[in-house]
Amino acid sequence: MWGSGILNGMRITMRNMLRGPITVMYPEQKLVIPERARWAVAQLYDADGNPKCTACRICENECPDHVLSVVVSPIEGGGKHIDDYVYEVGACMMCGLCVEACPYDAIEMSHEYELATRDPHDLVRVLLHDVDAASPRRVKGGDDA
Amino acid sequence: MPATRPADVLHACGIPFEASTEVLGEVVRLDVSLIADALAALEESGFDFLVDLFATDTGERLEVTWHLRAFAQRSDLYLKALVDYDGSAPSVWETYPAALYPEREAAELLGMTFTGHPNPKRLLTTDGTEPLLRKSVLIRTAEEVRRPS
Amino acid sequence: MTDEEHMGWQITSEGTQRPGPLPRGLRRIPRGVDELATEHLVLNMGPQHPSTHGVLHVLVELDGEEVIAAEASLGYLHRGIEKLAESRRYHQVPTLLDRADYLSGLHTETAWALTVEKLAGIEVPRKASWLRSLLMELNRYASHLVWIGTFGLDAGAMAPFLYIMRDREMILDVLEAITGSRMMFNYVRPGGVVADIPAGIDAKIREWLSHASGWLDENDALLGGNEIFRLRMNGTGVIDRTTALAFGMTGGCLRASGVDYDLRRDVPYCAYPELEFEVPTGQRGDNWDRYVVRVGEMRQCLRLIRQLLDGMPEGEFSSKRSRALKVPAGESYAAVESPRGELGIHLVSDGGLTPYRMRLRSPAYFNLAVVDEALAGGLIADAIVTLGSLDIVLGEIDR
Amino acid sequence: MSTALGVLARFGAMIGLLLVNGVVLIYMLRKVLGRLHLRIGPNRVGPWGILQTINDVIKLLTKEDLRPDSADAWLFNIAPFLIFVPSFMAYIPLVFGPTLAVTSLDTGLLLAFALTSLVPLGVLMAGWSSNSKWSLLGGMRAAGLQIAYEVPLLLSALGPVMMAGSLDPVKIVAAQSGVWLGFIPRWFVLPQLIAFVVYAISSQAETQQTPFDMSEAESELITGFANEYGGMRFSFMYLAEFSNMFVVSAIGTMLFFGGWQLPWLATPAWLAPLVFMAKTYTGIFVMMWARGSLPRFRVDQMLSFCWKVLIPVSLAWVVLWACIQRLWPVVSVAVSR
Repeated sequence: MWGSGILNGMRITMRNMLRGPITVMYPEQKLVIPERARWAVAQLYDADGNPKCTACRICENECPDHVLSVVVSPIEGGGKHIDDYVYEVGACMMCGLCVEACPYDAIEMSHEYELATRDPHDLVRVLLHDVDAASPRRVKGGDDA
Repeated sequence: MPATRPADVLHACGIPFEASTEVLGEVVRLDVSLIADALAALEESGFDFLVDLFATDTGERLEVTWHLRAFAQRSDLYLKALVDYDGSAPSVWETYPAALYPEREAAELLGMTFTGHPNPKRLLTTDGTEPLLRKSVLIRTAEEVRRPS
Repeated sequence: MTDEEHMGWQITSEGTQRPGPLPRGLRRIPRGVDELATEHLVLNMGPQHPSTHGVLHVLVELDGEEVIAAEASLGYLHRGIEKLAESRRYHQVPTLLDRADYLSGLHTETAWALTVEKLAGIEVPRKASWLRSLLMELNRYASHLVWIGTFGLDAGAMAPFLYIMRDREMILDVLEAITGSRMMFNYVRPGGVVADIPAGIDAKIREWLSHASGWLDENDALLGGNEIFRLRMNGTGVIDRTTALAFGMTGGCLRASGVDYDLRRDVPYCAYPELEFEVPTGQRGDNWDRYVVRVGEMRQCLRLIRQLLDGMPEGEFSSKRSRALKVPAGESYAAVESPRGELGIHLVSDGGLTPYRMRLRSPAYFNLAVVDEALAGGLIADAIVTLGSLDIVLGEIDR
Repeated sequence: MSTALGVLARFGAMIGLLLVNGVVLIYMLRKVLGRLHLRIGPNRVGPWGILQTINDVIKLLTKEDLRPDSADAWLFNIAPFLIFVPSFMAYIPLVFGPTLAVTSLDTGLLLAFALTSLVPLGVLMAGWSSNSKWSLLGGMRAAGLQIAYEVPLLLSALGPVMMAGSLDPVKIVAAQSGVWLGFIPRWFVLPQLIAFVVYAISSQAETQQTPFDMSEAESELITGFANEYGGMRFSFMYLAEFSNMFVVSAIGTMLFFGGWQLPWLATPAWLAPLVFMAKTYTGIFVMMWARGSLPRFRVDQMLSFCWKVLIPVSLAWVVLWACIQRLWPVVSVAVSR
């Protein structure tokens, strides 16, 4: 009482002032992103540079916000062709359910977190365009080997 | 505080009901016209806490649930009554002031009324919004949501 | 409208009389605020106001500085989570629930998992229960930190709000390393949790724990030790036991009013039956009691986190389950003690892939209903502090 | 002719000082609050962010001059100047050095207090004419509080005035030169400690700093009376707030801390203004430090604190000190005999 609490409070703020700021100067300094952090979805490629996506469309079905759409056309003689793998990053909530569901580990939650943009077109990304889908067996085999 | 079972309390008041024990717990189903009396009797018998009040669209009618708790006995009780679409149930705010908000919410989101509510304004949505939690109100499907570039 | 009428009294030829006994916990009939009353000033506090903690709109009827009546007008953050949940599969629902109570997403997720497990009869491995408890306690501490900071801001003290960020960043870093996200975790699923805790995180939590207690003392000294703060808190915003029970208040607000009820102890779930902790309670139910109860809870939190780290069992973190979980038709209800009170989820299933009806019993929603009873009679400054002491999160109230 | 030019030059210097002070103090406040709160404060515009306030001033001055449709136009327009002008005029009696003052007045101190007590009028006017409920509440609070805290502020200044035997700041400062008992600087803060505490508290209230910032009350009334103001008019109010801080701190320095004089040493004329500024800025720093640390009072608690604690204490102190000063020669003579 009698102002001792007030003086004690002022002592605490002064002590913290002398401790120095804890600010991270963001664009110059950056924090380390933990391994599991979930940010924008990215495609993964195999050693030859071909996408691992098999166009099974499980991710599309799994996404709660329907931000993924995979436009697939069949190739004559077997296999699938991915016309477009569209990812609407602006509407994505980075829940990671698509990556969890992907049976071929063809997509990942990348650590790309600087997603702000001035161009609204950047909010819709075409992750794959006009490529042949991987065959499920090859992706599985590659993983085993 | 008389520590009587809810079934006995309702019997004593001469209220017809149908009791069952489900995964949910003890459930009592009764006619909506008897709700006010039943709740008043139960409140006196020790169910002094209204945990929640909400309504569900069963497809044919609305089912209103009153979730009560007796703090002294640590026991929960669910009362359920069926109400027609755009029908009404008595407001129980005088017994349980906690019902003031959820009644307003149930009224606007499922399209029913609670008679006797002192402030029956809309709570969450604006005037003219359709009763959103009715099964007849559909939300956009995946195809409608997707905006391919 | 005369004062007598306003308070629920009527003047008749036989003299002044009450129309009948008012329901317990109420001082007058809650008619709301008369927007056209001209002799009083009706203040629209919010939805853009620094002290309504989000987009709450409180209509306050003032006589000078004194609050005559108050009414909360909700819905500015209504996203229809309950409706949306009806179109999502069981494992997709937690993404929505994270956004309901954005300060303690793990509690809502766990409530959901417990409800589904209860109805589907899924056994949860012991390790998953402990992990859930650990994360919930970390999250509770983070949520209480935000509360203590914003409560300080409401009372005019800026310093605690920025000091808590130091703690909170460390907790959020830990949570991000475990769950992958800082606030929208999507980590607890029916059947267990998504992943085991990564290596090295134990040491990180312990490092934070070594500071946490001292930092909490600092914030407590800045607020609770301050004479001005005590003057502001003592005897303002009184919510007595009857009112608290009548309005369905739970959590710290109910305990501050003298009701010794904590779901963690009284309806145990997860790892809590195996843990030792105390439940702080108050007596008068004023702002000071609510402050003391929450700070006491934070100290118990630290104690629980230590126990959870020490006793973390080995084993599976999730039971085997198929992604397309089907829950038998029926209803179930499970609740957890969230930082704000009893957070329950009522699930109605018709046996399909998606829930038939999901009802979120959000504690802040019920705690806020008392706004008229708690605010009326005080000054504007008290109203701000009382609103802050209720610890409301609008995401959870409006859903 | 030369006197007129001199006066003009002094007024020019005063305006310059005021503007520079405002800019420096705003920067200082943001830096001090930042550091107190483990932050850095402004750091992007210019080295260490020193150009941040200039940036803000330019932004405020180039903004559109908006007035609410339903506001009382005349009062609304004039209120910021009614707040600004007195706080600016209060620089007149400040003594920056042995010969450095705008003008020497026998009743300089009285003038300063009289001018600062005009501020609540402008605040009330701003609050009323904005035709906003928040502004009105803020204006009413400001009027009630600032008028109340004028009283202890004045009473606490009476002690040093009695010791110096003059209301002229130059004489008050001069009376504080030298030492007592060979080593204690003759600053009035030592014998007048109680008066100084009252002065410090009521000056904090007078300048509307946290714990007494009810009229602005960020978390209650948003910014209270200044709610509807923007652009240049707002910047005038903002500047007045900082100018007030400087004035009360400078008067406190003159009354209690020996003004421009260094302790123990003779102060060269060129050093005097720097010493004075250093002391004043230290006072302002303490005000900002309290602002960054403390919660806010409630309006009724603050009023009752003023009327029931500060005023009786300062009144009693004035009476007590008058008795001491009157009886001291008698007692010392009696003791020495």
